[in-house]
Amino acid sequence: MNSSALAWVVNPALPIVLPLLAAFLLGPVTRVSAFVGRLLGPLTLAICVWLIGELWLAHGGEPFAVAIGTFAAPLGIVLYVDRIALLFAAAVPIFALLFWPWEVSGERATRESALLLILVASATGLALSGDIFNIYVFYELVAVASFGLAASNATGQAYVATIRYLLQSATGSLLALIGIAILYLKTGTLTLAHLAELAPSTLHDPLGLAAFALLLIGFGVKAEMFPVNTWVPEVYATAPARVSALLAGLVSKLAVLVVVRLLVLVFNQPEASQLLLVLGALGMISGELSAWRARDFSRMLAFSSIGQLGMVFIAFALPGEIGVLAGLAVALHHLVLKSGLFALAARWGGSMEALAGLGRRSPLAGAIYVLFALSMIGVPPLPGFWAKLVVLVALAQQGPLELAAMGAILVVTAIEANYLFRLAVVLYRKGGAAAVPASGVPAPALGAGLVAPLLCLTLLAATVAIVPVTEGLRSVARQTVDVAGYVRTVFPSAQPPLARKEWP
Amino acid sequence: MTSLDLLFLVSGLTLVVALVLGRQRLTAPLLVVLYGVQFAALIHTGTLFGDPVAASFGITVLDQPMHWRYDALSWFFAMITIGAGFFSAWYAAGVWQSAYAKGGQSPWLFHVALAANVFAMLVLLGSGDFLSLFLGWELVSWASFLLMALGGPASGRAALRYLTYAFSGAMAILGAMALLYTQAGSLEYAQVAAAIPTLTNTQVWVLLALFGSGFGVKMGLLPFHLWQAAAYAETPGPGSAFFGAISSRMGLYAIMVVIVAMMGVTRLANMDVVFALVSARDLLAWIAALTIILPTFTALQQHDARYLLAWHGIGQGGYMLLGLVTGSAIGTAGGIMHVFNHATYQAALFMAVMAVVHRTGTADLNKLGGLVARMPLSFLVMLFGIIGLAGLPPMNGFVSKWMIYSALITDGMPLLFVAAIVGTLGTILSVYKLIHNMFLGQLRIEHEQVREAPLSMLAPMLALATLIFLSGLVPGPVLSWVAEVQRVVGLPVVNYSLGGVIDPRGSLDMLWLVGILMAGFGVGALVFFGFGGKSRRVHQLDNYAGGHFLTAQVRYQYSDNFYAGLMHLIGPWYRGAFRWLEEAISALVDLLSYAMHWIYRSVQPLVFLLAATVAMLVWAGV
Amino acid sequence: MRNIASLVFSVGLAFLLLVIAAQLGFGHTPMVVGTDILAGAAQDVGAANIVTAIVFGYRGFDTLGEISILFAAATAAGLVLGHRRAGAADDPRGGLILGAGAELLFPMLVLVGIYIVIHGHLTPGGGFQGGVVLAAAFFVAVIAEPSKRVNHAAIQVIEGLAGAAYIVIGIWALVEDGSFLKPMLDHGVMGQLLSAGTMPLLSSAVGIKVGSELAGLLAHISESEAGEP
Amino acid sequence: MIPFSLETILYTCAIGMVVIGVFGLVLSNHLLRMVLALSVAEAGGNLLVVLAGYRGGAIAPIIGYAAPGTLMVDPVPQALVLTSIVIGVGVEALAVAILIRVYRAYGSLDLRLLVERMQGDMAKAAGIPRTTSTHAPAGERPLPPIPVGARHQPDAVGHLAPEVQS
Repeated sequence: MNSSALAWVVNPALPIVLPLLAAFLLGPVTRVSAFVGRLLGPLTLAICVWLIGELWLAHGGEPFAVAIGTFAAPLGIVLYVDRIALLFAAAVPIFALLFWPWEVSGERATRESALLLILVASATGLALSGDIFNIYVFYELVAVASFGLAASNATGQAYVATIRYLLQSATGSLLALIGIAILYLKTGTLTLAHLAELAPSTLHDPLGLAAFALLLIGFGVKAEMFPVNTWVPEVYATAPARVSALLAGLVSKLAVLVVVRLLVLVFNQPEASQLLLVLGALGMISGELSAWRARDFSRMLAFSSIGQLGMVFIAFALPGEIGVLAGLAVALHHLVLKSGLFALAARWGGSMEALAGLGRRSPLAGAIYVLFALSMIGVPPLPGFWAKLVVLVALAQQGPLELAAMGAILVVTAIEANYLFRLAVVLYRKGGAAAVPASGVPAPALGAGLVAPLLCLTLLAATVAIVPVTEGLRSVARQTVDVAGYVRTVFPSAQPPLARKEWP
Repeated sequence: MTSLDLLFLVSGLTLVVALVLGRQRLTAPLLVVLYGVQFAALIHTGTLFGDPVAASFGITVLDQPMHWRYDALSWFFAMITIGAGFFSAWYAAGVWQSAYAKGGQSPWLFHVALAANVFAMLVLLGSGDFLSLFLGWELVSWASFLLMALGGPASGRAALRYLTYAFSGAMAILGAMALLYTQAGSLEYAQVAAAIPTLTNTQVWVLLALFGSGFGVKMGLLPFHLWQAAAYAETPGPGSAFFGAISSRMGLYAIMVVIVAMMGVTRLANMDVVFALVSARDLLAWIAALTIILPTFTALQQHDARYLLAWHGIGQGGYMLLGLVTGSAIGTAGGIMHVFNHATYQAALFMAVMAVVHRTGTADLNKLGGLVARMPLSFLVMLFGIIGLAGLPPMNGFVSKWMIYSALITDGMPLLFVAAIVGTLGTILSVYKLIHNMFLGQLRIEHEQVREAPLSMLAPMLALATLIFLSGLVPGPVLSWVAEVQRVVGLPVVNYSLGGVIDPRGSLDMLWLVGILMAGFGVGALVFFGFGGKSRRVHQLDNYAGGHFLTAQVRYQYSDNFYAGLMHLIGPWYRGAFRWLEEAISALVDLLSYAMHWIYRSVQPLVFLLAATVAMLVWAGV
Repeated sequence: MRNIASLVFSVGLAFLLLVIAAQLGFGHTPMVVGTDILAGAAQDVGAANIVTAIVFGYRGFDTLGEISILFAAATAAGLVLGHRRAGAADDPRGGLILGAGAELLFPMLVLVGIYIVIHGHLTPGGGFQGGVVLAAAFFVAVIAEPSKRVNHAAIQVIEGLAGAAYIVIGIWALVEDGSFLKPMLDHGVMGQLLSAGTMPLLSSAVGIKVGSELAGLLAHISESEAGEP
Repeated sequence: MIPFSLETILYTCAIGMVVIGVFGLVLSNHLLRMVLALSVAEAGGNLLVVLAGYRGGAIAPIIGYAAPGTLMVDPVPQALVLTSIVIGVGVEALAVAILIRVYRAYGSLDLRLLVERMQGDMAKAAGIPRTTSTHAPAGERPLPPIPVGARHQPDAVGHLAPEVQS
């Protein structure tokens, strides 16, 4: 921003509150003018994208912190803006725009749009917030918005799936809250930077690990972490595909980002990483093996999403820059891929057998599926291969547990290849029945036909530009693991932020 | 721009032409020409006798460089690859592709897949480090998958099976690469080669197991061979010939680069199998020997000509590996030379079978017979081919097999020699079954009107047959290439002459041998015709059997249950060899997947949440 | 099987949580942040009630998230429950006592609610607590007379505008002073009703929003058609 | 060992509420009871958070009710718990709203039946033949009928299984 009159625009709070404002005003505005009401949401999201771009440009990717309401860091809430946060924060409105509910109309449209806007706001908040309780609040906000969206198909099975999801999520959140209470009791602060500073002296003990375990269970629900991910196949199979795409692609990644922030900043201990590694490996194995059994497309995607998230956890469990780099690569790859596949699923409901010959009838969709599948299992030179290679090489350099995880990745990838290409062979089989739209699957959205090709192009672009992409990710990773830099950014003065005073 | 860039460019151009113009009828001959240009570009690189050539492009991802270069080894395999592509495209270009299109299939896809295969293999053969090796490996796998999956449902199933095997193998390779990286700190060939001597035996064993199974899958080594026969046989037309000629040799190429060149046969010979008296080299040799015997005798059982040949393709791969692991000059030369020889006769054989399929519509050996009267030239091609396949003089297969036998005996491996001979015995029996059931015996009444294969298909077949004979008669040129390959890989170099090999323990000169053979035939002919031998052509029904005159309904020449007695004798010993392994693995995956799925179907998942919480808190040690 | 497992795990969880609690040094909270806030809240915010100072001042961003959660829950409930069919059966009326009591209680509850909302910065209470009391006023009326309809359109507009007001106050601070949700206006004299700057405004916005949202949410649930005959 | 005191009792009660709630969540098959159990557990969790800010002998953090300098409890957990109570209210209200729809769709809140019916409906929507029958599970009583009102849902009409009226 050049003009100083508009300098206030460069504020990380705006991409969070503007969608909220739009959500609040959506109802009143729609009553005044339905047309403006329909445009309000997408317009806000576009503005958010622009704002996040401005945030990046204003500081050139260097981290900075903004205290809400000028209450300095440990007292108030601080928003922390660095590359990884901006990366995920930018993904939020973009993917929400891609999966905007254009096809819904009437009162439902107002409500679904409002929920989606709230989802955007809270997911952006998850990426930017630097305060553990604030993160918890935004996490709950994500949860409530996703409950509403998950149930929006208005079928009995969607309601049952949603209520089960809700119970699991709420129980997890309760445990996370207890974890936060433990953290607060041990350190007396909620700011991540402050926690990071105090952690070596107060949190590197069994109680700290217990707090981490409880937080992991809580935030693991959205991140599809084993074993709190049993809601995944039910919800993804019963929710509209665009909602599944957002939950599997976007929301899970932001929950992962929270876990990573906690792991890097606060619980930077080998035991915590080990826990993540084991849970990730279990999730990966269970997800991919279950996907092998799945007989319809959306549940196959749901299970494979669990498996991929397991690999994301394994990657992030690796210490240091290489771990974050590997995790980022896998996570972003999965974000693009799973969103694209669910965009295909919007048209490909029904059992896999019913899809016979579809690839011959719509060659573009078939080709996109094959490309996604190739990248998912990691065939060079597609980006999925590089992501997987980084993970494998990093794993091989660690101990026996990591070697076992490496072996597990290799084995389940072979299984993954089998089930993905079993479907590919069915898709290109000759003389399938005419396309029968399965009952219970709503008509695809107007824009849905564009989403998958668009994401496919993204994938190809990343393939071509693999060198700058990996270098960029590496710089992001380097910045992410810089704990001292994080603390310094939030507390610019060299002194510890709060001298412990005596009780008044 | 280096000459290697040019080769890649031409190969890529072939692929693009196939993609863009492939729907035009006249593109097929153009493609044949382009394969010829590729061949010229390959010659132009001059890497066989000259210095290696590097590609001018390369890419560095995450500090890992990827680059490509050609040396004599690459040249040798690339030459066979382009040749196989050339002959297959030639075979497909005329009548075959019209018939293929009439069957509702797309020749365009076929040509694209073929060009993609050639391109991918050329890329693989140019790999200059493990990353580019893996890239090429995957490209080859997926290009093969594309070509395999073109046929009907049967080929789809076979291709999927291939894919599962190939991808599992690729994962083993990837794992080995990751492990190697931790030790060598790099994926460059030079650094890895320098690091391997410092590794412990256990580490080398792990690498050997992972790389060996990964590459072995592609080569169809036991016990990873089950996919290959169906996948190659179900591939449409000349695709089978192409695959049979070269595809699985990519595994051999990788074995030569990684196991033979980097680990070294000597190192393998010094690594003992725990609690056994054999070394890693012996283990490989016996795997190779079993790969010769079991698939060959499985081929004997086949009733489909395509499957019979495809099973032989697996078995012949065993000879190549067996030759390589002898480590001696003659043995390794035999193994490498067999790659070339096998490519020529296997392609010719598949083409002959496909010509019969083209004319009669079936490859079922029980439904054919007597076609020699209708398709004499195809018969001749097949005759040349089976003589080569069986390893009999004067065809080229004899030369390479002789060298392998000779090395086995002189290097003191008599049991392996016996195994190889048993395999050859099975080969002879089964190729006799092949040619007898297709071309000899009684012509079936429905094939009375069959004509000779069209010229467009016959021409490449005859060209290949000529090649088979010539390279058998004068093996010197091929041996000169083989010697260069040996030099590059770091093996002892064979001493060759124009007509064969020179070795103090027993030389071979095919010129003499063929001369004597021909002289023998001449004497025989002289005796037969000189002493008034006469022959008369009669109709096949102008005959009698068992005291009865024949009618068209009576079969006097049986194809069904050929070798039934032998099968009865040996069948139970190897039927379904290693199929149990595949079934056990898939049953295990099924079981595990059922167990995992149960978690996601449970009524009350919160139990898991609670249990996980308790477990994690206990683990935290509060 | 599941019962036994549940029991075992629950007992285990109880034991583990007790062990954790025993190790935490109860009653000796570190109060790193709390001490500073206790010491500085009067100057920073100017509110006598320090909890409210935190809720609307120091952690005002949390509060924004919180009202959004209620909004999201109300919206989602509206989405799930949809519209009432015309002529669907109502729940039975409340009895005489409930009816009379409701009429008596309604104005009192509204009054108490408003009091709690606007005195949030001085006494225990605030926007949430008062908002809940306000919602309760409407809900008592609905229980007593289920055929009464809450005007959902009006509620939607009110809650939307109240929520927007909270954000607009925050953005106003951002535009004026460069920091979102910075306390604006003069702090005034601590202890007076019109003190603590924008805090009473925020509190009122939250009170109205919470009241209308909870009323709407409960109305949605109670209006959902009565069960099967 | 934990000394027996007011604090101990409070802590034990809070933890007891959490555990009882979680136990109820896990043990129960009835969705409404699960939601109630959840609210018990959340109340326990909130109590834990409030207790985190406790100091012996301190007063509520409101200035002007005691002499300056009087010990006050930590105000931050109180503010946090306010937030988390509201979150709990929102989630539970939404849960009840969904429960109403669940009951209208399937006529039951028994989790075992619901899960079976849900999986059956999912399979049917996907066009996959059921492996097990829901209609008459061997040795069990048949499923309860769908309530009358559920058959005419305007927005659920296309999705409800027509033949589950048994």
